Amino acid sequence: MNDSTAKNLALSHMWVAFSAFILACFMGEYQVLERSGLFDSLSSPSVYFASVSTHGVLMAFVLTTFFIMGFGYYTASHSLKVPVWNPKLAWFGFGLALTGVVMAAIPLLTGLASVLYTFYPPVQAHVAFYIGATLLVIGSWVWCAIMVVMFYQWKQANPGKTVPLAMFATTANAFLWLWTSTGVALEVLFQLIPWALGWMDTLDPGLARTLFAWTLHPIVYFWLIPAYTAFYVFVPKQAGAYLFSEEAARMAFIVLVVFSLPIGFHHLYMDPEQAKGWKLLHGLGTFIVTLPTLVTGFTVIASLEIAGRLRGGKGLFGWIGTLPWGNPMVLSVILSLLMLIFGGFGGIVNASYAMNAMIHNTAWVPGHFHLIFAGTTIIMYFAIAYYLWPVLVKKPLFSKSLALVQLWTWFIGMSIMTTPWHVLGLLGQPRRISSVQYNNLLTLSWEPYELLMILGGLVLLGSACLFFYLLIKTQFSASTEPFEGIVEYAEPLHEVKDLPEYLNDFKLWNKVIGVLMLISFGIPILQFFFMDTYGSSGWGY
Amino acid sequence: MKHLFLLTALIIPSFVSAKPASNMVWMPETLNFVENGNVQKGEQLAQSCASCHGEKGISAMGMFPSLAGQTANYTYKQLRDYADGKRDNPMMNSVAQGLSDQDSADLAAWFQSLPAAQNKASTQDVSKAELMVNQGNGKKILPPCFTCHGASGKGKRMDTPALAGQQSEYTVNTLMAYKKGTRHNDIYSRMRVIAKQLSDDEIKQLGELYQQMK
Amino acid sequence: MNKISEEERQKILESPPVGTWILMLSVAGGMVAAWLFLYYGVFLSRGIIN
Amino acid sequence: MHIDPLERKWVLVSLGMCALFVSIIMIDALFHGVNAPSNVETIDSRKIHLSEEFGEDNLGVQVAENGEITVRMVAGRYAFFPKEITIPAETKITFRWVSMDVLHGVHMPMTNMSTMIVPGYVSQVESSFPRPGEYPMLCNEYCGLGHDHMWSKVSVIDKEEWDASRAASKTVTSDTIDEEQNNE
Repeated sequence: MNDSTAKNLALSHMWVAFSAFILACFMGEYQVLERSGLFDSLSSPSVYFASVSTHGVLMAFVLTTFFIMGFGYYTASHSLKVPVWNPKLAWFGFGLALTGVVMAAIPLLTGLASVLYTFYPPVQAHVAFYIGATLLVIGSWVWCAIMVVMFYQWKQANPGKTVPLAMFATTANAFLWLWTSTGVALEVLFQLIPWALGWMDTLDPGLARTLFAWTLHPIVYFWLIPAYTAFYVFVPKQAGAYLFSEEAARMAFIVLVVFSLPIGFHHLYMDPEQAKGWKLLHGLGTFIVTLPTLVTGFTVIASLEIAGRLRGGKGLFGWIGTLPWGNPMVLSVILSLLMLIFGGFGGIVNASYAMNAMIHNTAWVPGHFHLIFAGTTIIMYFAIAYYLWPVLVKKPLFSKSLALVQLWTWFIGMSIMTTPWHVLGLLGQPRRISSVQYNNLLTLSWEPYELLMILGGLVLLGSACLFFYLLIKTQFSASTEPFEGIVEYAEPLHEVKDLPEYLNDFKLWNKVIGVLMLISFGIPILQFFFMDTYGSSGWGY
Repeated sequence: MKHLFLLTALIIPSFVSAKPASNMVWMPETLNFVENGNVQKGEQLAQSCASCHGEKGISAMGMFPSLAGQTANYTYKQLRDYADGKRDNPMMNSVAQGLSDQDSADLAAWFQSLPAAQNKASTQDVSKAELMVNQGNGKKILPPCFTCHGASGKGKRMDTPALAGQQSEYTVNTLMAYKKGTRHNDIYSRMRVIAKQLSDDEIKQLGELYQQMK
Repeated sequence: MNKISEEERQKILESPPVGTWILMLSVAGGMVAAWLFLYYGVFLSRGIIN
Repeated sequence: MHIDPLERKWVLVSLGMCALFVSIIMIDALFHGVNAPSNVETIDSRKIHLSEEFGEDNLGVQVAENGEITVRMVAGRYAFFPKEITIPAETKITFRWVSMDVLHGVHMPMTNMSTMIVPGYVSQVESSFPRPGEYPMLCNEYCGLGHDHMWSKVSVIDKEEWDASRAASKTVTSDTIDEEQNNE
């Protein structure tokens, strides 16, 4: 099969993703330096908030969306052994999303959209920013459509057969993203754009926040699912064994998709526009969505345990030492899981309703999501890139040992940076400030932690540069020997037999999601149309 | 004991006027109304302002403000506040009472359309003012001036005034009036709280700095 | 990699993942302990919230 | 379908862990009044300076006849008004917050006093402060370029000191009123 289209799509998308990433890494390091207050010459809230807005948009929207699309095209084509459906449409989606990025980048970089990636009105950005973000999302919907079509075409051509796990997960993510992005799309299309264009005088910030909260939680699972996909379909094979349970994997994906959606109000615990009953309901759902992650931890580690034992590991924990730590994919998963334990715990604390007051909008929160997103998730993006690059560019990985150094330094840097960040949060330092101005003794206790964060940021920046360098070197090195990399999927330990249809399809689950969303968001959204609410005009910043 | 005084001061119900600092409410209709002020009509009306505020809105006397380049919302609010007696100035009170809402909007639009004064830099030391404009003062809880008045002093959306090119004497007088509380049409004492923290020297330098700003 | 017989291999594939089980139990135990500490030791000791 | 018995047990352990957390949270929420601040109450943020409750002279700390303390604060770029308040430790205090412009958030470090302040809504939160001291009350949601500078001072004083000064201020207040009456 000629899969050059899928490879080109994957490579183009991933280059956009990682270019955004490296740019945003430099901004990140500038931000820790600026925020520490050590360098007077750097002090500028205007530059800082433009930078932090750009950093957030590049990392959370551009890196993720493009990586997921690129990975998805390749996975779909390779695991189903069919070419990408309608490549022209796929390239159109790519173009649309890229246009959106450029369109949003201009106001961001010129300080006309310093409203952060959460764009909370009524501070108002340049309308090009909102339109650009919308184009990016619409471009990603094209990807979703192609994934869903390929999934169902394959099922039609292979009746009764089990959809490969990699494609099952990718399609799960496509559905998840369609549901997820609806909230922010409603906000942008019916509130932000008409308001920024002046077609509408005011908007209700309470409604805007509610709609954004719809998106704000499941979006992190959209980012996370490629990492989990690698956990299940690549890691066991790379470690030298089998996937411990494919059924558990499928259930985990389904519960992730279904329960990450109706729970967004844990972002609104401290908000006045939603009542406590709804917050408690969403809080309960938030605890349910920890389950698939806990199960994933077990399944993946059990797969590793078998691999370690096959390699001669004895006793209760002897298998850990005998794992192939020199394999980038295996090293990544170990480091990823380590960060997941702490990041996941932080998430449980955030989810704990009233306890959220202890850390809400403090430095704890960016500490948490850097650990779980930039740590757990992104380290798997690295692993996937190291795994796929040789296949995509038909050249061997430039240096495996440097790749290992890169992964280790990323983990170390992330640990050095996020640990003080969490502590700062418990000490009450707010997030999203460009400098510490509070004339209070308490702030003295913050200083040493800020210094540590600079160090962590430096290590991370070095690691990111090394990653980028390795990709370039792999692709553009003058290798003459023909090279064919291969992608191998892990076999399940126990053959999958008599898989129930609900673990091989999403029709039922989409209905379940529809009902859950109606229950958890129906009245909370409708209330804004029944209450006497007062709109806000747009404000500068 | 310090606490005691502070506390006493804070929890005694205040006997000063319980009236709002300004009656201005920025409803969208008001914002649109001011935005659509008629520049030509404003120009005609402004002829009677010229003797104090200058032909092109640039005043020749330090006691009168230049109005050229002032944001329309701000001019409009001041005119309504004068009319309501929220801002005191015998002359302006009677002028403003003679202006309708429409007149005020037209005037505001006219002055906004004029280019602000471009003044030459003097040799005076403005280092303290620069610090205030760009950095503020965390110790005194003073945000940098630019965060509300703009990086080049052009004012911002809603009703923060443009300051660039303003007569230094006028800026100084205004800040002193806020400091003393004789000017009080800033809701929730926003500007009074800030002005109270400024030293006379800082105020003087700020006047100079904004006069030169372009 | 150590050479292992086919018999040993089958045994490993069929044996329950006790290492994982113990590891995950300790993670869960640690999480419960840390959560209880934060909830009662830090959060509630900082005053009421309603 | 094949699920390993240990994995089944692990699912039960996970469920148990979540159930423990959820029960503690629910019981505290429903029976002990430990809740996220959630009164859904709207207000026209553009007109608050004309409102009675948030009129300029009505802000700050107010003590009702029965001793209940309410603090009314307005958040506006870049300060919380009034800029300094004094409150007693170990006492339930009701805070009512409104924004006069954009989105803000407020918390006092190392306390549970935390809420978002969304224009168009009144945020009400009850809290108490076990430890006396000087606290910054700071904006924790990006609200504009002066956001770093948006904070006010809170003195949390010993309860005894508060009660003493309350008693003193009562006499001062009645004195002042007497004087004023004499002047008339």
